[in-house]
Amino acid sequence: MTMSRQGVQPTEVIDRAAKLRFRWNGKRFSGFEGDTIASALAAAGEHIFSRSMKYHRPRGILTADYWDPNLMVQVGDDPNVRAGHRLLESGMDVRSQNAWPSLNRDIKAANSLLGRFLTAGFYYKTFMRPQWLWPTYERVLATFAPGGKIDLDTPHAYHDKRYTHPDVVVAGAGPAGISAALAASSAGASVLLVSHEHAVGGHLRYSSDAADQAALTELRAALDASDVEVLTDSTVTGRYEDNWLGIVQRNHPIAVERLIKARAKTLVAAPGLIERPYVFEGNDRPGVITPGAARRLINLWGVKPGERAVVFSANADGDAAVADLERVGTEIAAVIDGRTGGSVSSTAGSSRAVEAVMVNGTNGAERIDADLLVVAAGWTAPTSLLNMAGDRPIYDPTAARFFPSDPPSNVLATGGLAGDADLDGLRQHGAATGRLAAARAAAVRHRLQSRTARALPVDGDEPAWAPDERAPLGRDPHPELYRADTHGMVDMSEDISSKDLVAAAHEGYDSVELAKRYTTATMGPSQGKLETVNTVAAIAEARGETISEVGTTVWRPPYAPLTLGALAGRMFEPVRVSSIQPWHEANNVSVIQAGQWLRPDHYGDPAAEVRNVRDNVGLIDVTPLGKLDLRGPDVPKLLSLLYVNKWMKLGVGRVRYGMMCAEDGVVLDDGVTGRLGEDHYMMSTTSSGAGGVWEWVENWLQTERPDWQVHVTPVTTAYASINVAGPKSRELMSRVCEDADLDAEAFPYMTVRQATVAGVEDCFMWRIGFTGELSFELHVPAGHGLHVWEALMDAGSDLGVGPFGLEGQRIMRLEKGHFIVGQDTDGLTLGPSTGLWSLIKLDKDDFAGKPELAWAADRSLPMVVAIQPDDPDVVPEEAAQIVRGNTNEILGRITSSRYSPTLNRSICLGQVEPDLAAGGTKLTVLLESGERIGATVIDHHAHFDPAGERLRG
Amino acid sequence: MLLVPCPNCGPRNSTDLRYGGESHARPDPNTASPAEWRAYLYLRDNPAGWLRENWYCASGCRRWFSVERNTATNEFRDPPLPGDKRGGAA
Amino acid sequence: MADTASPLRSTSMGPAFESPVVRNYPTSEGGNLTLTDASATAKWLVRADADGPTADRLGARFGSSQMAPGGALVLGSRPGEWIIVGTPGEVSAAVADLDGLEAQEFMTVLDWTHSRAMFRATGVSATRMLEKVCGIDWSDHMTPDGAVLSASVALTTCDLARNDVDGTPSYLIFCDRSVGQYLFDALIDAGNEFGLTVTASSAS
Amino acid sequence: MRGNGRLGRKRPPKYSAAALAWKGLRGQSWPRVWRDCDLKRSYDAVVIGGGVHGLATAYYLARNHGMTDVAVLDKAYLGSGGSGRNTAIVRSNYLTPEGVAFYDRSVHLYEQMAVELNINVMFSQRGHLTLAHSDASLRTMHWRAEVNKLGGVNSSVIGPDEIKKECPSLDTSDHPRYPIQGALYHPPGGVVRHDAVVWGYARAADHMGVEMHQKTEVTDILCEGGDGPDGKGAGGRVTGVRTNRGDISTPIVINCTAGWASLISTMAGVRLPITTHPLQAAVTEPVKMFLPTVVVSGSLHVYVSQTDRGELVFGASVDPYANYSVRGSLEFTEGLAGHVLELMPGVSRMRILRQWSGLCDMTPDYSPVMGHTPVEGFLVDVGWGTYGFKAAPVSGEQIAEAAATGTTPKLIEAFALSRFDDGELVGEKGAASVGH
Repeated sequence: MTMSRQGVQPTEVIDRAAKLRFRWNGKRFSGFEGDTIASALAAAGEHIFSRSMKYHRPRGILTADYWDPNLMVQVGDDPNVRAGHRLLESGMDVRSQNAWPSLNRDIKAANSLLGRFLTAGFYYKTFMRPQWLWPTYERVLATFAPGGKIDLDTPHAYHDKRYTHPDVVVAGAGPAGISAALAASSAGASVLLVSHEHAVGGHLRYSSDAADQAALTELRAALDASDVEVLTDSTVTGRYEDNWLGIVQRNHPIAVERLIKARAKTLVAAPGLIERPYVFEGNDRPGVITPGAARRLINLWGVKPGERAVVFSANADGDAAVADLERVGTEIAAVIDGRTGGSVSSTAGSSRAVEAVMVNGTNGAERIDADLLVVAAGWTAPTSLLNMAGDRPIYDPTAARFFPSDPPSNVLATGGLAGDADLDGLRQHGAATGRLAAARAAAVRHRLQSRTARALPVDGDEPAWAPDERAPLGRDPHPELYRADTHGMVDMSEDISSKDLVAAAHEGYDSVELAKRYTTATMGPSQGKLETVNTVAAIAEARGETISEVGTTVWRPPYAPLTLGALAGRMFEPVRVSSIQPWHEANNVSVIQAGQWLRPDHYGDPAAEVRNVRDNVGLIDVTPLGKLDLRGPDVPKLLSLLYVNKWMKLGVGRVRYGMMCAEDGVVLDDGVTGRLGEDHYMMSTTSSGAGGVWEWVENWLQTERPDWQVHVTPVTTAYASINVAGPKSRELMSRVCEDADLDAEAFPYMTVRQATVAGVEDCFMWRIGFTGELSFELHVPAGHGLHVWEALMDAGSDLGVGPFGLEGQRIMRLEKGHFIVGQDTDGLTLGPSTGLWSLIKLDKDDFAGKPELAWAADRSLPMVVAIQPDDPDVVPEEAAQIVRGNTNEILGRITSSRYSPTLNRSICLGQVEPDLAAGGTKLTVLLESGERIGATVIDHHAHFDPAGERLRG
Repeated sequence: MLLVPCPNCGPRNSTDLRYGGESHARPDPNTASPAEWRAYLYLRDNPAGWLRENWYCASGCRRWFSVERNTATNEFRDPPLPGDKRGGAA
Repeated sequence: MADTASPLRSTSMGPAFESPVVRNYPTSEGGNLTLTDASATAKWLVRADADGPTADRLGARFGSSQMAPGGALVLGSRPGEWIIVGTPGEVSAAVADLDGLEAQEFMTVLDWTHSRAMFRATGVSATRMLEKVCGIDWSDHMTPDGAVLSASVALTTCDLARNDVDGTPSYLIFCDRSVGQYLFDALIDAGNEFGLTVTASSAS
Repeated sequence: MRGNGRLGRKRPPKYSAAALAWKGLRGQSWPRVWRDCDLKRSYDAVVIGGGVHGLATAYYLARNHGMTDVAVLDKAYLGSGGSGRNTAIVRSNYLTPEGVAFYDRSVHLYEQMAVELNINVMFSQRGHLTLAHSDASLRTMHWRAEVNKLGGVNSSVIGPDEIKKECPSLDTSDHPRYPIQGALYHPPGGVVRHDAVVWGYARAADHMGVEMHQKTEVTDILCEGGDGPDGKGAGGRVTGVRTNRGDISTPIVINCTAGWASLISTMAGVRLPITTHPLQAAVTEPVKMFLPTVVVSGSLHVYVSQTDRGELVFGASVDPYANYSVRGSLEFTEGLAGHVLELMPGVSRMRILRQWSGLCDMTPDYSPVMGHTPVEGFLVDVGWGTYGFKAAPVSGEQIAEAAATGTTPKLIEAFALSRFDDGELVGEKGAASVGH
């Protein structure tokens, strides 16, 4: 096979004035602007592009387009690039894949000799013994993994996505697709036309026929003059529910690949047809190509595919290839006509090139010397988009391909997928399809507009669903050419021959799916585009059935592969911060991630922060604390329904702690709720529970108690929340608070007041304390949060005021024995396990989880208890298990643990079996190191100040 | 991407909503037997066909609504009915 | 709404409003897309029956917006929920206009200024920018001038309103204040390919 | 080879390298891997579902209990459901002592499988990393590690440096939005060639006389004496099944139908705590090996491994809404890609080749429902959610024992259907997250 660049072709797409230099396996090459990588290499006389997966056979051009299984190369850090499609760029570093040490000399080609042993599925039948050797075998097998190399330093570059909502999307820009787009657009539809190729025109692009070229010029001019949005080098990769389409755009000016998500009102599938290889001995030898490959090479890139050709033709494409070959001076050694019974039985030559073709033609069996064999054996209908829409295409033996059966009525097929016609016939069918698509899209649009509150009102009734009155395309007879009288490769990517498939069927893997899985046929990078029908045919042959009886396999998305980068797009990861964040960042904060929030964990020394709070006064930014504003006369009823305790008699200005349980009695959330006014309450939730509790509240109000008058508004981020804690907190607050009496009697523990703080009106102050200290929880309108924080810092400098973070707060809450929902409780912890039995008021008429909580009294439930290790210097890990003595029987676990700087000892909370929950019980704790230590359950949850004198102060 | 017919916002992408599961009535908490209550919590019809279920229009109107969907085909029975019983709360 | 960018002070004596957008942005010229931080704009939330006297008084139904007589913009953000935006004076006037309705139906009013960040994107490319971060159909027939909706923008739940300026597409975008800086940056990234002018925090 | 050749059946040829060579040299072909039998009118037991659970159950019924008059019925082909659609991960680092003991047994059976079934299932114990990106999730990893160790399972928490050593392609820096803080490392975890497990159980069960019937759909379960219509429901007993190929009488029916479990159980009048959700997966084009371990991130809802063919295989959490459709979604691959790139930014140029989905039978406590039901003779092996494949051998072994002996083996006591009547759920719910 000797390929070479020819003189200027009238249809060529290369710019011979623009020379591009690149490297191929380290050697310098050049091509022209408009070349694909493969055409440039072919023009330079290269004819081996890759090695096959299993036998490492040399492989050359087969189809010279995106689907060519033999043209996968590495370009820089980009593996598995389709050299038949990717346009050449200056400076490209192109390398062959799957060959070692080089493309020309590949050691693993020795596998070819073992072919008879390496039948499909051979690995299932060996390497079982000795078992200990399997990991070694596995490592060796893994070296056969095909494909390119990834570079772990490849950055995730710019890949932003786009949404669009066109009336009509046309997938495929051949004459039928373009005609559909133009007709739909003329009918008033917004249209997106998606061309898989670099330019619209489909097969007209590489036709040397004058009428085809005239039509192409006309269609392109009409598109330019229309409102149709055209995407080239783009593919509709998937059709999902309700015509949600994935489209990958490979030539966006600034994105590496852009994923476009389109909600099409109607989809026109016009992908054309894919050339199907013919199965015979030696059909994968370099020099065996499809007529499309020959015509693309000649007409698009001016490359002569060979010097002396045999053409096997069963259709007009094969005939056209003969004419094109003759025009560039390829000697036609023979034309074997598949329509009249001619066939090819094998090729002969070295593994590297075709030297002769064994044919059965009109002269009987003969050997014809040739360096090129062009095989026009028929087509595969790429019905992927129809399959994804739920259609089960039907096989027509007289036309030797599948046709749509009953796709949903918002998916319309045209072009070769729908049938055969001359160019005018294809254009007419395309245009009729476009008009139908536009009419149906108008009905969808009417419905969407009439159902969507914000949309423009629509006049009149919804248009009727337009009937399909298109004159159907014909079906040209075509011989069924799946396998010649010899066996050959069915799947070039996977090195699966028809022999392998027949053997698999005989072993019992005789449904298509089983055979596919057993042999891996169609599982490779060309996704069955070339292989599926031949695979089905081989199975059918082995079973003695027809293709229709065997059926087809399901084409799964995507239609064409797309990069993880395009799918990921820009990674949206919302970050939440409080208005005080700039201060934290300026003050050496160590940040902790808490869901979307960034929160201060500490400012260098959490133990010192704790001591400062216990001795002086500290500030913590607790803005992420969930806050719901509740208004209306029925709020007390709502609170009673959602919390386990009672709420009907909470006075104005009072605050109460509440625990929420789900309907299965499991602890859901907890927090305090205060009554700010007659019909006005503020509920606080855990930070992580804020969103969930809001939905929970809305769910009850909207579905179970829609008659209640309550308005719920999340106000978590409306306020900057600052807890001022420590014995000197009252003194500090009195310096910044202008209009409230902070005296212990006027503003006692568990009350709430409205105040002006540091000049900011409408702040709320709560006398509550998670830390166990006298504390004031301030909720400041968020637009003044930083101001108030800084004012507190300034005002308290002589009091020793300092910030503290979550870690300090965690230590202090543990000293006080406050449990954290989700840490000290888990997904099965029922309300009573927290030890708050008295909180649960079973005499209320109804509340969430009531029955389970009532029955819980009779159950043996694990209990949350406070635990102190006997050795005060040992801090068991959070997760350390509580076990029975020296056994491995699990009796509980440590859920929280810290070293207490206040008590100078380790302290814990844990869950234990109920019979171990009494104060004074001795426990054995198994540390992660394996050491077992003694620990004791203490009487109260609080390790520190159990009477709560400090926080009431 | 499924289009879910929110009765307020119109058809919206399913990722804009939260699924609330099968619709079923909450038993009277004061009279329900353990079997009835736990059937409410845990047991589901889970049909392969028409199912009345709840959705929450989380990114849109923030309203819960109930609608019939065919779980085999993901087709919605239109138009949806607003307001119904809550899904399992466990 | 005369000027969404005027600073808001909670009291005549009080401290200045701090925007959630705290980063500084290089000011660029040209381009056909402007993104403005208007978080300081006064925003109030009104809740009442979707079809009651309050709804009648406010005029805007769910999905649409309307200018109040005093100049505030009333957005029908959800069934039975309205956001009123404008200068403090404009918003106060609009809220005052609701006086007495609480006697007729269950109705509540809440100052939401500090709860929500607010941005405005204006320009012929504003729609293209939104199409990169939001799955809503922004075509003229589905989202005409005056349309109001809620949707996820860059994975953040937002209230959105189309509020054209002199015939040029313009969108108001509201999100939780705490996520405001993130969303502002996400919009800038999305808009850069169209040539974006950023108007930094109006309160600074 | 038609007919019920249970008696006097010739033992088929063993698989081995020598046999491969011999047959290769002589150009001989291999016999059918399982027989094609006529459907009889009666069996000692009928297993519904020809996936890896049903086939394992049939295999152990025959091997451990001598019950060979068993039919496995599948409405499509063997392994057509979740068995061939999962991501083939095997591990035993569960959270509860019950879960650990159960899955540890399963790993043990997988380790023996290639020899026992005489087929290479390619169990690759390459190690399994469950990444933690937050304090809370790291705490759960520690919890699991401690429970695992007490159950004798090799499992420990390792830090970013060790993670980098085990798996260099992971980004262990503090640059990601949610940096990797640690991982639960489980060296015995790995991947298996899922189809080989299906075929191995089918072939071995067939050798002992069990019949596999494909394209045989159960349309009803025949009962008598129950409290519901047609004698179905609590208090009754099973008498047979109705299929598209006729009725079969049998005293024992075992429901191994995963995503379709509710539909089959309803035929016996048994309501289940199950909803059916699709679980999607995807595979990339192959590249040379670079990912040595199985990587899971619960917080990012993704798990990934590289096959011996060089492809990356991914999975995530189940689809958010219940349905029986196995069509893939674009948002799944988008989310997946985003999360994978957060873990391994370097794979941004790899291309997704194919996506698919299978149906999962989700339970409220992320644990299966196994054993006897209120209908005598009707057993369930369902509720497998997203972790059915890794449990297949032990489930088959245990459910076979339950069916053959009429008892409930200790290893599956915690998974009884009756736990939902008693409100005694299994504690795997305690650490609900993606856990493949």
